Amino acid sequence: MSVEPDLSVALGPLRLRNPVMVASGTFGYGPEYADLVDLNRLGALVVKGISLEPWAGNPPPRTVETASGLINAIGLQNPGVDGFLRTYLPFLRRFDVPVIVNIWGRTVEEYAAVARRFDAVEGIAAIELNVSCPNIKEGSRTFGTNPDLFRRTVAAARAATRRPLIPKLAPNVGDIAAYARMAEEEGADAVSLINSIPALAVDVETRRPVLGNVTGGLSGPAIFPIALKLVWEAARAVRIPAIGMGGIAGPEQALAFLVAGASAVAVGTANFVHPPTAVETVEGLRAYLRRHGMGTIRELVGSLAL
Amino acid sequence: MSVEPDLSVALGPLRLRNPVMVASGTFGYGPEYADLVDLNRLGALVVKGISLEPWAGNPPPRTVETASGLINAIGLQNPGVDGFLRTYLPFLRRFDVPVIVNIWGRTVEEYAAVARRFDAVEGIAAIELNVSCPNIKEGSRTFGTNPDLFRRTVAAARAATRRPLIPKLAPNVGDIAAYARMAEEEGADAVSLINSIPALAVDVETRRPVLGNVTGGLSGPAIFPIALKLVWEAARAVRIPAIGMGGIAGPEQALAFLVAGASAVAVGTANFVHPPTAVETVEGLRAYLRRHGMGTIRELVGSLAL
Amino acid sequence: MPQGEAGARAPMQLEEAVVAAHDPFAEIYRRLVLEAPRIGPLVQPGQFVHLRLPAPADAILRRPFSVFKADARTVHVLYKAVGRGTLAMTRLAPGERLSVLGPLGRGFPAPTPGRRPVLVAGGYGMAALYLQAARAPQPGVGFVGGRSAVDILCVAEVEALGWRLYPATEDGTLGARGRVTDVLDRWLAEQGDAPLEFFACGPNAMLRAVAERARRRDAPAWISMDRNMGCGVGACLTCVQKVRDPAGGWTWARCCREGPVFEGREVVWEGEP
Amino acid sequence: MPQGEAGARAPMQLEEAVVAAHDPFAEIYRRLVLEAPRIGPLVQPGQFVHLRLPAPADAILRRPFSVFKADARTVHVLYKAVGRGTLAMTRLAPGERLSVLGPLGRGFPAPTPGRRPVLVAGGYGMAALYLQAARAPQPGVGFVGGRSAVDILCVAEVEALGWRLYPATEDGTLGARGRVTDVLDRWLAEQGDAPLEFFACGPNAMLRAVAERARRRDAPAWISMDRNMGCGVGACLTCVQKVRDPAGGWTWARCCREGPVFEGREVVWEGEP
Ligand SMILES: Cc1cc2nc3c(=O)[nH]c(=O)nc-3n(C[C@H](O)[C@H](O)[C@H](O)COP(=O)(O)OP(=O)(O)OC[C@H]3O[C@@H](n4cnc5c(N)ncnc54)[C@H](O)[C@@H]3O)c2cc1C
Ligand SMILES: Cc1cc2nc3c(=O)[nH]c(=O)nc-3n(C[C@H](O)[C@H](O)[C@H](O)COP(=O)(O)OP(=O)(O)OC[C@H]3O[C@@H](n4cnc5c(N)ncnc54)[C@H](O)[C@@H]3O)c2cc1C
Ligand SMILES: Cc1cc2nc3c(=O)[nH]c(=O)nc-3n(C[C@H](O)[C@H](O)[C@H](O)COP(=O)(O)O)c2cc1C
Ligand SMILES: Cc1cc2nc3c(=O)[nH]c(=O)nc-3n(C[C@H](O)[C@H](O)[C@H](O)COP(=O)(O)O)c2cc1C
Ligand code: FES
Ligand code: FES
Repeated sequence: MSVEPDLSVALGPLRLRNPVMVASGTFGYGPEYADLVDLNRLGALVVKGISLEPWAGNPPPRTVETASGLINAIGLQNPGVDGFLRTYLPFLRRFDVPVIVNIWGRTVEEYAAVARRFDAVEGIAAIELNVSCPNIKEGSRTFGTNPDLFRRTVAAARAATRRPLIPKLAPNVGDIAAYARMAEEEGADAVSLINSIPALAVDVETRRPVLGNVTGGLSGPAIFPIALKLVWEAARAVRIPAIGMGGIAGPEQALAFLVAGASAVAVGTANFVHPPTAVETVEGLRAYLRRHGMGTIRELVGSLAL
Repeated sequence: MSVEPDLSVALGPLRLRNPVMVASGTFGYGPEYADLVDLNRLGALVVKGISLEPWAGNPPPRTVETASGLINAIGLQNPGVDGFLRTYLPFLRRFDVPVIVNIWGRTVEEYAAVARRFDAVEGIAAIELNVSCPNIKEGSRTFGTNPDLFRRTVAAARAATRRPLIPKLAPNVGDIAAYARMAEEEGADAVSLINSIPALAVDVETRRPVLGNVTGGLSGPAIFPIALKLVWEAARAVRIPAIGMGGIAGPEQALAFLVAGASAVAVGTANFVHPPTAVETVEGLRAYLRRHGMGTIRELVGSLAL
Repeated sequence: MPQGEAGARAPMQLEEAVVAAHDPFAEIYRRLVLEAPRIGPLVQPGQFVHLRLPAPADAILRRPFSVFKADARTVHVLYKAVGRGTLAMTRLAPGERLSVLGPLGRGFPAPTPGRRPVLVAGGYGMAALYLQAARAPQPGVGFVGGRSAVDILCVAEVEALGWRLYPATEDGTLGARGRVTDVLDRWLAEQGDAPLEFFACGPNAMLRAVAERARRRDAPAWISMDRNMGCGVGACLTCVQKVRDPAGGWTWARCCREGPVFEGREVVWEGEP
Repeated sequence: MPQGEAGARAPMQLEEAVVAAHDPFAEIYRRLVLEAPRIGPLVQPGQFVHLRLPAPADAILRRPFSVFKADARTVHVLYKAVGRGTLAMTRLAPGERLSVLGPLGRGFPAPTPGRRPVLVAGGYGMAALYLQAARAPQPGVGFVGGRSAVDILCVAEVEALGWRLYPATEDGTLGARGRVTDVLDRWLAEQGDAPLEFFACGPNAMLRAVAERARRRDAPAWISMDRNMGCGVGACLTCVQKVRDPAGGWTWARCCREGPVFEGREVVWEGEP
């Protein structure tokens, strides 16, 4: 008789019952998919990026499809910390799933301020620092691609909260390992990557950008091989755990991220296409462990044989 | 009666009869596709990367398919300058098509040495500096992502040849405009971009990398939206022309690159799928100009209305 | 900013439906009948389903379609092939399986007692309105516009319900020549201040015109705003539309969740403050 | 390093072929008959065609298949569905169009007069060898191996040409039980030093075994090396195989251009210097 494989993983002080989370901005704030997905079966739920004040985001069109991909320029529309706490947190508290808030600001101080607000809130499992959204102007773009600003942002957020802190790295850098190391040095508990990759779509008939914001971020199956390379590099560079994402469509990509060194993974765009992707991925991981006679998912993490 | 639209473009001192080239490494050295494609109808033919000495490249497997993409880790296998001059150039001279040699080295000096060798050769229209191939170890990787090394490489090649010089930019940098400007400052005649994007594929059953070289470069339709964004940024940053590539599958993507600011484009992976893609793209551009009543393709270049 | 979650509605379902029938419908439309016994019984008029089409690589998202008819076992959609996804859709054969997400969105409210329902449709709009007509307790009148006779859908079906229909085509091939709002205006001029209630689906300009007529008569206008969609369930914030907020400013509403049906006065139209 | 361009061969063609027939062939194989009048007449035994399949997003490249039969108007391939592309391939219906690139590669040379041809096939290998048998001036013998009877192809076809065939299956469901090389060895032992010439297509280990037998007898062995392919025409350098170079070292040969057929002694096998 075989024992049930152990799918639980640790992200620093945070323990997940399984390594499959849903990625920020692709699962709303919880209620959107609750009819279809048993939230309690997710490793964690990362909510859409939240700022200090409500934020209107970008004018439509906000998304456009590409070959095996999706470009989005939502522009971080969100109800602000108070709106989230009032409208969504009570709903989320009804579930037994770690809720990770994804936060952003327009200045280092704003990042710290949002982190501080959430530090005090019951029911928040961790804080993911979105320093890498390609859709924010006003300087924000550089938080994730400027080493100095990146370091200061992580440090300021670290000083503002004792909750597990997870900087989300930008993919469009020459040396991802350096950013992972900076995050570790500044006291992050884990890093997550990748955010969507800066991209552009043009309507050649009108010769205008397709998106209201001109540029956006590419996600979906198209970016998976790029994400896998970056996660592999980042995970090898640090001792803190990495959360891998980008183009997961099922167990196969999730397994690849884990083998390449991620301790957990997040399903993004695939939620839109097939909402049960994350829970089906959990079952796929379980089946894989059984088939390979592995007792725990942690045997898999970073097991890539070179 | 409508006049035939003028498709010719200038890349610095180099004049092309149309803006559609074939990209380095995806069209061999000329003979491979000559049965199927009238080479005289190409804007230019860029040959596979050439080094001073013959080079064996990477162990197989060398390519793997991904969602709408292809990862390659050929490792720049090539017959060296002499091998190229002996085996392929005589064949290419029989055609009336600008031949652009794509060159690489393992040191700044090697880059300069290859450029110098080609400076003396009749029948070479321009030199493309491959500082960005993701498949070369031995430090070469950093030529395209380290500002200082990049600048020195371009400067050394510039000093070694009077032929039109086209540095090919790496996509995996935080600020592509900065690299385009460095190229311009060091006397490049044009820039080309993008090379394939660093990527990884893992076989989850064996937990081994799929490719002999572990990592490779992603090309094909998957990367088009990323390439378009980078070309747009680079072209706006400099006065020298930009050559756009990455995921072109026909006129639509070529038009988008031109509208976003590229003066010419190159078809890569699509050659493998449908060898006439480049010449069909030329016809598609011609039809577009007619349909839009434009006299010259140059009206289109950089015409994106924001 | 996203509004709070709207009130109770039937939970959405994800169902592997089987193509029961797929045939031409009128000239340029096709009718796809899906065996979807979990979704069918829950559908309210004006709601939509989000279909995962056997699409090519450059169309990874689902595609939204109004529910034309629904019953205990089936969901029908009427559609026109306009692009990558809908072209692939035309090749679906009976017996094939298709993932259907639905019913989605907030549809039309039941017609207000004492008000005469007035449907206004353009393009596939009639596909979204048919169920509203079929389930209305009182019959009403309908105005259907299109460029040509082939664009006019479901006239016979709606007339069979006892409704009076006024088609209008730009080329005069069916009904009056001209825009549907011209015909509507002539008809409205004859109604005095009879209490009406509008239900509309079609191009934006038409919806705005209907909303304006309704506002002038102080009548409700329920208009279905179709926007390009991503998730279809409110998660991605692709399909946003500006609507008035209680404080006098505006806020974003998600057409897939707070909509697609809005009351005309809620909508902040292009160019309005 | 790429070798220089090989000698003259028929120019390759890009042809929009029409599916003329598509049916099961033996148990797990299918036969696809393509109306391809430009490519058909040019095919030499052992050459292949590169097909653009109606594949999903994760299989953008063409897929290579040996030509089983070819005549003035058609090209036949025998294939087994093993993955994304070949699965999509099974849904091709007669009348559908398909882009075909071919004929590609260097096939088998004409059998040497005075030598008895010996075919050795594993899996779809027989599909690559049939044409060689059919066009050989002298009949020969063939050895066909597989795991089970269903893996053994074309026995009747090749016997109909007057050839003697020896099947071998690992489970003994057809012919001798065991590996094809065991049967071959027993037969070879009976041949003394009769002049033979080997033509083989199948798994790598089998090809190597055949090449070794041939070398011991100082006979030529023409083996078809199937490698994953990109372009199929020599441009991408995906399909490389180590071969001996005149200077005593090794060089890369492209299986799609210098191959897929190599003489056994040219090949540098895994682990060899
Ligand atoms: C709530 C809702 C209900 C709908 N009901 C129906 C229906 O009952 N019958 C029907 O035929 N169609 C309906 N549509 C429209 C249908 O969803 C689109 O025609 C379909 O998504 C096009 O997909 P495609 O891949 O064929 O086109 P694409 O290749 O994606 O696009 C083709 C062209 O259509 C445009 N387009 C795509 N989606 C939309 C959209 N939602 N609205 C306007 N333009 C669009 C694109 O911008 C492009 O110009 C509805 C849309 C919504 C949002
Ligand atoms: C010169 C040549 C001739 C061939 N002739 C025939 C033939 O006559 N009949 C036939 O059925 N097949 C033939 N093949 C093999 C055929 O090309 C592959 O089966 C096909 O490419 C698989 O495509 P897929 O998308 O279905 O599989 P994929 O999803 O791409 O792969 C499925 C599995 O097959 C493996 N695979 C893919 N291509 C090859 C290959 N070329 N060799 C070995 N393994 C591979 C993959 O690594 C993977 O494990 C030939 C291959 C070559 C190179
Ligand atoms: C519509 C959309 C909205 C997103 N919003 C956010 C966000 O608010 N904060 C954030 O950190 N990432 C955001 N992302 C990025 C995703 O969390 C994820 O990093 C990315 O999409 C890659 O994963 P995928 O390919 O699986 O989608 C968003 C992505 C999409 C598609
Ligand atoms: C198989 C292969 C080999 C390549 N070899 C080279 C090379 O030798 N030198 C170079 O500069 N780029 C090389 N490239 C990159 C292409 O020239 C091009 O920049 C890239 O593939 C993006 O274009 P695409 O998406 O149209 O293929 C190669 C690409 C492929 C797919
Ligand atoms: S389509 Fe995603 S929020 Fe409406
Ligand atoms: S498959 Fe491209 S060189 Fe052989």
